[in-house]
Amino acid sequence: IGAGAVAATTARAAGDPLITEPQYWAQGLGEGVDATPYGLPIEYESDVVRRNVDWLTADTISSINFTPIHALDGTITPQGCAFERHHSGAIELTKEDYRLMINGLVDTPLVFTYGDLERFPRENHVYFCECAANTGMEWAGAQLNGAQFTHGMIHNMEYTGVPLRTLLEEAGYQTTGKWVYVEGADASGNGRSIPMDKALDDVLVAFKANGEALRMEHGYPVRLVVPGWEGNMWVKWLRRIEVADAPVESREETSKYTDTLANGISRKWTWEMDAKSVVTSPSPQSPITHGPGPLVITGLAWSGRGAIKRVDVSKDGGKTWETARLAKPGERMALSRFYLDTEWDGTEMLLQSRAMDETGYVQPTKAQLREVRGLNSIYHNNCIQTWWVKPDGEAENVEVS
Amino acid sequence: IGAGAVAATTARAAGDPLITEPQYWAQGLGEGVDATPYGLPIEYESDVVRRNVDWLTADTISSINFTPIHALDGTITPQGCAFERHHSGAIELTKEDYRLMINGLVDTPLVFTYGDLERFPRENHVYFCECAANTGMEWAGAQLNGAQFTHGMIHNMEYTGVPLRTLLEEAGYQTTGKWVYVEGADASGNGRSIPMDKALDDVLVAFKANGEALRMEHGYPVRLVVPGWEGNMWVKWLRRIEVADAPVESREETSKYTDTLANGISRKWTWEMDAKSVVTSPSPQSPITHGPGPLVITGLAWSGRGAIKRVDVSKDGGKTWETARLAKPGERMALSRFYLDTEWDGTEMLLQSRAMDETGYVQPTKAQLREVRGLNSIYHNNCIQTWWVKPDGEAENVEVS
Amino acid sequence: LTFVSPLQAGKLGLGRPALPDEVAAWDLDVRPDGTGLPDGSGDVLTGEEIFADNCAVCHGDFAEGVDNWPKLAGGMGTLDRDDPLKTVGSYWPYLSTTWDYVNRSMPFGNAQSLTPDEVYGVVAYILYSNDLVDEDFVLSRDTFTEVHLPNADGFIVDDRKSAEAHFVTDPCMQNCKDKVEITMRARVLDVTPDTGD
Amino acid sequence: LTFVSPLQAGKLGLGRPALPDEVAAWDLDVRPDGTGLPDGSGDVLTGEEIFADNCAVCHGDFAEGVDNWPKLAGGMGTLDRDDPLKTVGSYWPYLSTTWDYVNRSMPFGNAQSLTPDEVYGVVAYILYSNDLVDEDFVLSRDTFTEVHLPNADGFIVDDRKSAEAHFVTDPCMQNCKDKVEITMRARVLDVTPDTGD
Ligand code: HEC
Ligand code: HEC
Ligand SMILES: [Ca+2]
Ligand SMILES: [Ca+2]
Ligand SMILES: [Ca+2]
Ligand SMILES: [Ca+2]
Ligand SMILES: [Ca+2]
Ligand SMILES: [Ca+2]
Ligand SMILES: [Co+2]
Ligand SMILES: [Co+2]
Repeated sequence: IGAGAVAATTARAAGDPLITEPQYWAQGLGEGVDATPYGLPIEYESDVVRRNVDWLTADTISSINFTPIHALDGTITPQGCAFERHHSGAIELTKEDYRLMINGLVDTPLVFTYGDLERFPRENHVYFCECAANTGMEWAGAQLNGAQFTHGMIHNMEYTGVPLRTLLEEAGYQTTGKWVYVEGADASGNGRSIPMDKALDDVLVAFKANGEALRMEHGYPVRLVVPGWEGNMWVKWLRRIEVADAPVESREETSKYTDTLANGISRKWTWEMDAKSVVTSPSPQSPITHGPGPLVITGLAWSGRGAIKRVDVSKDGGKTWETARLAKPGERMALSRFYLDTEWDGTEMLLQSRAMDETGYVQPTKAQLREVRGLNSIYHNNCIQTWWVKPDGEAENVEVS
Repeated sequence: IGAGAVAATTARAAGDPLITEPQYWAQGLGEGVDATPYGLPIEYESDVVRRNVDWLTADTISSINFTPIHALDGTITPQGCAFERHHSGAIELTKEDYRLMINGLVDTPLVFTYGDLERFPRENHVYFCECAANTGMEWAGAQLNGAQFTHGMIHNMEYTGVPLRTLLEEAGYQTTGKWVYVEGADASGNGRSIPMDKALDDVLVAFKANGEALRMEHGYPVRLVVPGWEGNMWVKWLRRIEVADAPVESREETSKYTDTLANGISRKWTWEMDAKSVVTSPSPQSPITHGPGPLVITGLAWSGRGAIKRVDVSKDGGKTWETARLAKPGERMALSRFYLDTEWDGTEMLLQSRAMDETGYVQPTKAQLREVRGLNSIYHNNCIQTWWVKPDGEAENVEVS
Repeated sequence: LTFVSPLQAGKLGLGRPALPDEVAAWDLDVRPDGTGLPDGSGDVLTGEEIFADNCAVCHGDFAEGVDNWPKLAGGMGTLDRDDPLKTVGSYWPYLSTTWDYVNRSMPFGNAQSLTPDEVYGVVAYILYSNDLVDEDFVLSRDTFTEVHLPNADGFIVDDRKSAEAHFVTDPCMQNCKDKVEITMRARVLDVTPDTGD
Repeated sequence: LTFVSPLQAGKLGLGRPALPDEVAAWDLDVRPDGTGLPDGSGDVLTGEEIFADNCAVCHGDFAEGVDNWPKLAGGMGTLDRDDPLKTVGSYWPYLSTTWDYVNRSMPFGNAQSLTPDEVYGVVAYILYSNDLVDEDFVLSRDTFTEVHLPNADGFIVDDRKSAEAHFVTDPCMQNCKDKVEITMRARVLDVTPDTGD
């Protein structure tokens, strides 16, 4: 806490010196317009960064980091702090060296350069991208202490790209083609099989995010956008699309991204991300720093099956619920921001949020999820999260009965 | 042009080596997830930056730079390359040192800390911010050669903030208060008078843009957002709001930001930004790099009076027009992206775009504007812009009869 | 001192009352009728000296401007010509604006370093440089209202809604002109900075 | 060679036809029925050597894993227990996946450096490490279809729509439970990295 904050609360009759005394920033000169051709956040925001958890993976090359959602507001995620997941590291691939092949059950197998892609009609859409393993640590119980770590494998951007359908039509996809297999140019060869219905529906071959080129770590120059479906399918550095009559059953859709139930049987092809929400503030990394009185409780909600319709918030661990305010009507496969403008009495809270999407699906409790899926699913944990907010405003990740 | 691009067009029967030979990025390892806690664009995009024009101002501290709109797509402007305008440089002001005062015709003059602001109910809105001097050089004729320079004093972000109305109500504004005077904490003391109707309507006291904290150069920690109105009113480092019965007639609303007509009389209080559009690609900095055939013409349109309803594009300097496709229905006081998916015959074009907003206002030609306003208005130049695209794909800023 | 919470119906009770000294420190703006002017005074010759020491390096000894830095004097009668020169004398409607701006924002790089007397003097000198007062003029709250700037009546309130009502129209789509010719080229002018591509 | 433009009705004629060698270079995926497997073969003992040289540093001499790096063998019978161990032997439904993944993505840091024969051998060795083949087993396109992995029938297609149909509901708003108790705390576990605030 700076001297100013102390002065503000103990201001003498003479007034707060930050007001009564001229400050250097109100007299001298700041930075010129040539100082930062491409700017970064101010130094005081240096804690609002992606973070990884060392012990989660064997190394940082095949690993993840987390979006600092506890410190963000609104719905757009800046590319600079949007989570990363690589299986072989983030690669540097120039537009000049970029090639995209379409082969398989098509009339003419084609090769596109990057420049070719920019000549097809483009679309713009805001979509969330959530890793299927987001909140995965919570299967075993409350573990990591912060919304960034429990729910930060998500971001939400405005994409510009060409519908996959357009490219498939250009190559002349054949009616025997029931699947497309999509694959990246990095050494992980990350490949996933997508049913043709989805491929022809809303999948984008994207080259811009939030107005500018994709960042290296998000697949520059071209990535796939698969609205509402698990992030692993959003293949980065996209290099090949094969139209096929059956799925490949690649490593990323058998060994990984399959969900083992309590009886040892595993679900496969669990593509859609279930409706989910989390309170981002207050939360362990965003404690209440003021006393009792007005408090804004806020968080994010999303669903891979369509638009968010409603979010409820509980302060007592799920005994009673209040419906929060959505900043805007929910949009399909995009993050919704919710607010509960409330009065805090200074006593402890067990904060929860519960999302409902346009299909009527209601985000389940941990107990409800475990009842169906057991503890070993790893992926698709969309449970209701609980933050225990204490009288001093600090919050902790807990599990409740 | 990389070796790859050449190989692609001259590919031998053996195939493009970028495909037939394994590349290092497809074998080795890329960057890990701890490499960039806060990321920047990839090095190959290093030309997509803000730029200033040295000779425009006496120094870079009281000056402007321009958003690289020629290289962006979609509608969101990343903070890192969103134009800057300062009158005394971009200042570093911590949240701890931040104070906001409301005084004047209010029941209780108040002082807020940054933390106080976060306790009021928040809203989220996407709005464009355009400097009134954007395109100002064009009054005298085609000058700067690039959309970045002619139209780049604009950005479009998702803001999170508290309605100014809420703060005015908190202080108990009095009915004798017909204006609010808003002022920044930097040494320029940039202050503007805003009529109470607007202040109570949609003005925001914002602290986040595109999800994260405002950047230093955009007013960290708090700026005013005045939807649809000239950027100079969007006071940065906002420190004071005075409710008054009359405008201050400050330097920024008398000496500057007034528009001198041909007869020497000047318009004042020209707050709203007129409907406007520009083709961002092709354009001088974004030439056509492919030959004849499919071509995407794209650009931005906006209006300070509401939503964009329609954008027309002409290829022949305004003889004939085609209606472009809007990527989404226009939203009030936000940028719209338009596309014309067309076929280029390889001959020269005189490209223009023409916006229409929900009030029925149609973006005028340069001649139409000059007829009313003369050549000396400096501000509010919303003329139709012409790019002369030549057979080699290069484009130039020109003026046509 | 204890702060009284301003909580009332419909209010959240956030923030704290601003203290009189705090309001005084920040509420510095001066209005056309002189509201906001502090006590004090300054004459042209004292002002000239202060100007020479603090302002002339950018604005010139006679407020005529140096290089690209703003000119504060001259330009009378240029507003309806090509490239009007807009200065305190030729363009500004209210003297309050000069006083307020100099007081709060100048000198550039060391704003708010002048005393009220010094500001009165400097503003008197700017008036003098514009031939608007004699060299024995003393500016104070009292003499302030005697000064009327030449272009005070040179402003109208935004009339775009009426003067540009014809921009609300059903635009032409076909055969809108007979021929189109290029009348001006940016490349010929060649003032664009090189962007390295 | 001249490229024929694929322009047809409704097509833009962009891109160029992919050449056979190009498709061959990138179309490497192998399907459960063996489609995509190249010529070649490899036996367990040769595979063991290649594995020792290229894989064991991370995956262990017996494919049992080193530290946090993936274990490729073992775990049979653990899928319905706490912390199942999922390996090629215990979990993977199709042998094609192993062949394909090793061929395209391993060794980590030097992918696509093995010849088809070497991949056949390494995969044979992984099968052997999982007690799924004898030490004289030779893997080739022919023997490929003889191998059935134990958990081949361990998968069902996503049944959330039916199995979790009860999540579509009208949720409780008041008196939803009698009491609430904290049953687990992250701070007690204390595995969160310090974030410096
Ligand atoms: C330098 C370490 C390293 C070396 C050497 C290495 N691997 Fe791996 N292996 C990994 C990592 C890391 C992964 C997980 C990659 C991921 O998921 O992103 C992996 C994954 C695998 C998997 C999939 C495991 C699963 O459960 O999904 C197989 C099979 C495999 N490796 C086989 C091999 C073979 C065969 C070799 C040698 C030819 C080899 N590896 C060499 C690090 C290594
Ligand atoms: C180091 C250079 C510098 C010095 C010294 C300086 N100024 Fe300025 N002055 C500027 C600049 C730059 C501006 C324009 C600021 C802007 O618009 O952002 C300006 C603007 C002004 C203006 C408004 C001009 C207009 O047309 O709007 C006045 C009046 C003025 N200065 C008076 C003064 C006085 C009086 C002093 C000394 C007490 C002074 N200046 C010292 C650089 C300087
Ligand atoms: Ca610093
Ligand atoms: Ca590099
Ligand atoms: Ca005042
Ligand atoms: Ca030049
Ligand atoms: Ca294939
Ligand atoms: Ca710890
Ligand atoms: Co899944
Ligand atoms: Co204006």
